[in-house]
Amino acid sequence: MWINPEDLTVTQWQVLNEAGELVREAPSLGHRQLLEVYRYMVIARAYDERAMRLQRQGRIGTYAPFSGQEAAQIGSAYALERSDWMFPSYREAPALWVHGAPLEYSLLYTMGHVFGARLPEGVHAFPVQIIIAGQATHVMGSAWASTYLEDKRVSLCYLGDGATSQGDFHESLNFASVLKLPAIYFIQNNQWAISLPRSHQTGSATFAQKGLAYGIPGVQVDGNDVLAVYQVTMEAVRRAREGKGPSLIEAVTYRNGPHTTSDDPNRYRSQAEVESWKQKDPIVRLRRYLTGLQIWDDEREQALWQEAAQVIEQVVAKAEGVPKGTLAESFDYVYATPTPRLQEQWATLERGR
Amino acid sequence: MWINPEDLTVTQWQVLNEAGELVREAPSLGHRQLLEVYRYMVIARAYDERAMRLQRQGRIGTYAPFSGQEAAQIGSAYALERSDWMFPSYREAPALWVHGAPLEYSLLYTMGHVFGARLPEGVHAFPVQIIIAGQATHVMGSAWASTYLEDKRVSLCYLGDGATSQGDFHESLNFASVLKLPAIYFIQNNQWAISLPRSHQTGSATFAQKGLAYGIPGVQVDGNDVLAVYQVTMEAVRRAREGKGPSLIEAVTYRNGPHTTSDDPNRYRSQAEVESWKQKDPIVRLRRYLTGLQIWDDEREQALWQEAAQVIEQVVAKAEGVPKGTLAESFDYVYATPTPRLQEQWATLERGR
Amino acid sequence: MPLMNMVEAINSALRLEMERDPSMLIIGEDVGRAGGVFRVTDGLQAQFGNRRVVDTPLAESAIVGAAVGLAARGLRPVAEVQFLGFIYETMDQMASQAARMRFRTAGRIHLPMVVRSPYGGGVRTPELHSDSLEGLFVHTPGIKVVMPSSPYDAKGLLLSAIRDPDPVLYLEPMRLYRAFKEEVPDGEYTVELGKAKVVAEGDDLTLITWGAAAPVATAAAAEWRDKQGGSVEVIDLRTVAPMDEEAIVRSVAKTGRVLIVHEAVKSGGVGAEVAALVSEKCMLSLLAPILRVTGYDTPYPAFAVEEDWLPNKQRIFKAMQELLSYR
Amino acid sequence: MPLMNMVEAINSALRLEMERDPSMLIIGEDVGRAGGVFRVTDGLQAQFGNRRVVDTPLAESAIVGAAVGLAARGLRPVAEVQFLGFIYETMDQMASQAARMRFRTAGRIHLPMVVRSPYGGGVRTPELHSDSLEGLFVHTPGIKVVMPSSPYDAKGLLLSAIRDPDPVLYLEPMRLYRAFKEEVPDGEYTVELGKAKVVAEGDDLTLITWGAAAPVATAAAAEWRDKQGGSVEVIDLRTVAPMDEEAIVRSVAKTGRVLIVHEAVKSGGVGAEVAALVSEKCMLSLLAPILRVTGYDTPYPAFAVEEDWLPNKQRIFKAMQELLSYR
Ligand SMILES: Cc1ncc(C[n+]2csc(CCOP(=O)(O)OP(=O)(O)O)c2C)c(N)n1
Ligand SMILES: Cc1ncc(C[n+]2csc(CCOP(=O)(O)OP(=O)(O)O)c2C)c(N)n1
Ligand SMILES: [Mg+2]
Ligand SMILES: [Mg+2]
Repeated sequence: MWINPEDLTVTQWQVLNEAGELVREAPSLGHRQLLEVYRYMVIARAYDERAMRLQRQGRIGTYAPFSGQEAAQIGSAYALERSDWMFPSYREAPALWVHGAPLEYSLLYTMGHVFGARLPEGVHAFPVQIIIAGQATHVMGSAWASTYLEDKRVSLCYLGDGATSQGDFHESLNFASVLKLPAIYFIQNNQWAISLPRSHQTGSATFAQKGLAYGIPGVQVDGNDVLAVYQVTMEAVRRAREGKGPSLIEAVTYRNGPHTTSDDPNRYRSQAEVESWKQKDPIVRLRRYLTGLQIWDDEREQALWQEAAQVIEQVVAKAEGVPKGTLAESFDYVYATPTPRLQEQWATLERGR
Repeated sequence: MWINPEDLTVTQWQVLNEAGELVREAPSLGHRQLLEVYRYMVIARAYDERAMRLQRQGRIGTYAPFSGQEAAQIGSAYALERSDWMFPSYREAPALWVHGAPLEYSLLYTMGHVFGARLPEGVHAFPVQIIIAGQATHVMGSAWASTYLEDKRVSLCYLGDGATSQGDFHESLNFASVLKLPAIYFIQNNQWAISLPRSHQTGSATFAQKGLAYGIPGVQVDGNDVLAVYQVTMEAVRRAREGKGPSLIEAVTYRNGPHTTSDDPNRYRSQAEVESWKQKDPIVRLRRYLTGLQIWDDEREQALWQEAAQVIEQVVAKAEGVPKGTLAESFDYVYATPTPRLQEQWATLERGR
Repeated sequence: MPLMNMVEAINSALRLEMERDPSMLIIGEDVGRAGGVFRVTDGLQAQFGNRRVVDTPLAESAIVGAAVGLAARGLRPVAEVQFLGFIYETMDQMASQAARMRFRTAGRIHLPMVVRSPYGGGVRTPELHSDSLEGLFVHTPGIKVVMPSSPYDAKGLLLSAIRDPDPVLYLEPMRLYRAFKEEVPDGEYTVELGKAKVVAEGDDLTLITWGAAAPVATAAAAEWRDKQGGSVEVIDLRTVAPMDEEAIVRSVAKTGRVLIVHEAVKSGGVGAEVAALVSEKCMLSLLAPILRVTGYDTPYPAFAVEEDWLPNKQRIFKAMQELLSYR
Repeated sequence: MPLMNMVEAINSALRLEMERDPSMLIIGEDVGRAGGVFRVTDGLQAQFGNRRVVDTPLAESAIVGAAVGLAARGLRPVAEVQFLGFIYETMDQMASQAARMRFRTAGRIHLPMVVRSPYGGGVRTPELHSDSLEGLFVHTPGIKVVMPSSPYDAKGLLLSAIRDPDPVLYLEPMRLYRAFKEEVPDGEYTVELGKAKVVAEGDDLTLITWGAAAPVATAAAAEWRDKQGGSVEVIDLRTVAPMDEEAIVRSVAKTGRVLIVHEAVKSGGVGAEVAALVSEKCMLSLLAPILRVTGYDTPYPAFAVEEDWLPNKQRIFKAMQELLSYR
């Protein structure tokens, strides 16, 4: 008579194994696209490493590295059209970049710039979300707008494993299911929420099965397998565009680095664990696949990393060239028209009190 | 690869069918207990009817009737020990009564008494909760206290179908599962949350299956079958006492009356629906069973309703006899010791400003 | 001009704007089929369909969060929170999200959204149905807070609120929903946000009030004038954020005596901000202490004693007496 | 006596009380294994085990709701909300539940619980990590709000807060965590809640401040005295709810000039309540307008410009100048 959670079995979806071999049919991505995806992944990794250095040099503020999660982010973002809407958390520089936001925007944010969360016109994305799962309700509202406007756009949000514990996650999935909205909830289960391991974050065996609570299809995918991630996201996108409602994707991956530059992961996890995940590195895996396809070799690899270094150099230069903005300017963005009190405060600010 | 919610089948647990016949083995309740349960149900029904009249006479304020839900409430409350903790919403007068709170306390609450939510010493229950699902986190905290104190007590909360949409519901079940707490989440799915039908409250086929999101066993039970409700609650209680963690129970039932005395259900539901549920009335069902057991007959039935009328008369008299309290008195209950500002305000209150 | 009570006036504003602006939609608990627990949205789903008037599941944070997403995409959601006591559930979406989106994105995303909510006491409700919580939002830059006290203002302010490019919290005093009718134009008109109304002119004392407390305070002032002959200027703020400082300063410069009347608890309420403003800007005019007649510093009490808790004529008289006799 | 910074002082208070009272437990995100994101709870899980120092899932409302349930059952939970910006998530549990339980049940259930949270600016954090939101709770009867500004007070106030029979919000200024050390007794002692501290005595002006802003304001006052020779009385409220009205009134009666310095946004902040109090109770003593130097009425800005937003010496000097030259 009881529904026993232990009776449920969930199998993880994989396309490429750790050796970079196909375990089932690959999604229909041409070579040009595969190489594009790989380029995104490598440059993202280079950006992440550079950002960590910039932080140590005091040139940016607290930084949340994403190394290890490139396949999850880039594979999913690659499945979207530029006209679709994206709702990131604070760790999604690569996804935002694939979706059209130049990388320097992510850098500006970590510099604490007044304009650090203003994405360029035409990029259909919300800015960095600091409140865990705050974006989960926004993606639902945006998907609702698409239903209302009948514009066939899809809205996708990124959430961490920790974010699934928040009330907003629950409320949003429930709404999206009842209203059959074109929303995709993409969970990067990177095993940790700061110091809390996944096993203490929830009592359910997977995050994918949480969809059952809402009547939403869920899937657990190998998040370090960019082909698998792309494939399941494409299916979720198709379902959304066809008006069939929301989907929940759990991408099983790993955060290689600290939670942020303020964090010391040695306090809560073992080096052995970190090493074991290095075997599953998403970039290595795709490289092996490309090599197997004979469209990649060491020479191209070297050239790409060189290109990456140059690209990042430019990104840093651009970001550091942007005037940081002034407090007085920000007074213009509290309301469309500053209130009399703001105007008065602006004047005292200029006068030094 | 996708976990498809449509593949899940949930069957409702029943012991007594609508004709009052056993469809499976009855839980071990002796005749004395069966009669006691029946008495609770009848007096509760009489109370509810009387309260509706009192409201129309202006003798109490807004009232939330529970007729139709007696089996769900009394069957579950009967499974608890008095030392267990109960966390009601605003519709659980019968459950609170079974758990030891004299009925007049519920009446006092609806009278807007200053002391209307002060249950007597020794009754292990929280007062009426107005915030939907607010009690869900309290039951978890209380269950946590029992684990901490190793006191083997169980904490049970009542929630409506609507309450399952709230973030607090989700956060609490997740905590309870991770911490393996002796908490029971008892959902009375009475088909409506004011004007919102169950079909628009969630996209999942049942509330019971929501447990899968947390790794918590869930069950859907015929909520108008007091034996079935008692049985599944006893199992949940046993599991909790044995340290095996939380349970989720969905009791499928119906609110016969309006949401509250301020509500007009004709705006949103059909008379035909109301009539169809009358066929499933929990009191009629148990009466049929008792009659079949030959421990009940028309004479006893009549006598019981007469007793009920007397009991309720006393309840009303008692409640109406309690001085309503003064605002000045309530100043004593903001903090253990009134702050200087409260003392000053108390003085002005006495002086008339 | 037709006579309308406040419920009718609000309903009229919603209807007119739904007709005018296809990007507007109404979302919330029981707003559709049932027409709202106070019938404020009565008939709107029948007229505009359940695509534009949507009964949502029971979750306030998601309602406001959805409005953020809808508004960011160019729609104009008008969301209802069934009673203001439940706004606590939405504080993160209101204060961290809605209020800050324009600021966060330096103007790239703005949110033309309204959250409506009934509030205030005197109608014998259960706990948490009567609280006045405007103070929380006056301390939240990025949100405007509108609190009408009459049918005419209610309609004109709501139309302004819906058309405003920024998030507006629009608070409806339950006690005034059907308390009285007044002439309200059938068609559309707006009352500007951020502008107070001088309800009565006077020279001896400035009474500053808003929302649910305004009729009580206004009646007290009128009776006082009739009985005592003194002349009390009554200012109904109508919008508490932004506040019409000019109107306040102008009046206090004239009268030198200030009484603030509101329903929320005293400590840290909007009355404190009014007093702080006056004590900063009107020092030379002040002839007496600034007094507040407000709810006491307790949670809103059980309804058996709520009338003792609410500001009333007697308390207002005492305070006026004290102010006017102050030398 | 050992020298401790504020982190050490708070850690010491938690440790001593855990040793003394077996009914106390610490719950929150990352408080155990990691010892808190600021290491405030460092070493406590190692000493007391994971039954008494518990890393919870990531959900603030449930953390505070759990504390309500735990406290109602006779335990003494000390919950952490990782940054005060996330307290919005808990507003219903804080304001509708924790704050009202004693009142709701007319004394039958009371909640000896503490919610600790780091807050305040100046440490280059991302958005929503620097906000000062004490104002929301000063408007919430049933909650006490404690805001230490020194290691000594931090320890003594925390011990009082944990032993208090009612819910206490205990706010820790991040910028002061390691800013300086002072002598702090190793053992236990308490600092009474609701009592301000006169940090410096003076006759010309009363500067009222608390929490993160207190050291800035105190230093400014000291420098002013050294340079200008005037004598400024500095009052550190330490507890903003309940507020030490007597200390404020006593000082203003002496000086007649009031400057309030806090970090929260200006409108509707606790400074407004202080000003309202003074303008009600000290009318005859006041020689000048009441001024506030606070955060501006914008959301807390991006950290590149936060130093311009925060109250600083320059702004405090200007205000003191204005007050002292006012005739
Ligand atoms: C509402 C809220 N609570 C707490 C935090 C502090 N915090 C920032 S990140 C984080 C862990 C998030 O874990 P997860 O969702 O798994 O995402 P990840 O960092 O692993 O990408 C916490 C607790 C926050 N930002 N917002
Ligand atoms: C947080 C919150 N939101 C809204 C309400 C208003 N409200 C009271 S009861 C109710 C419906 C509850 O439905 P359900 O949970 O199914 O319980 P039932 O009334 O059917 O027993 C609503 C919306 C409330 N009390 N609290
Ligand atoms: Mg994570
Ligand atoms: Mg229901």
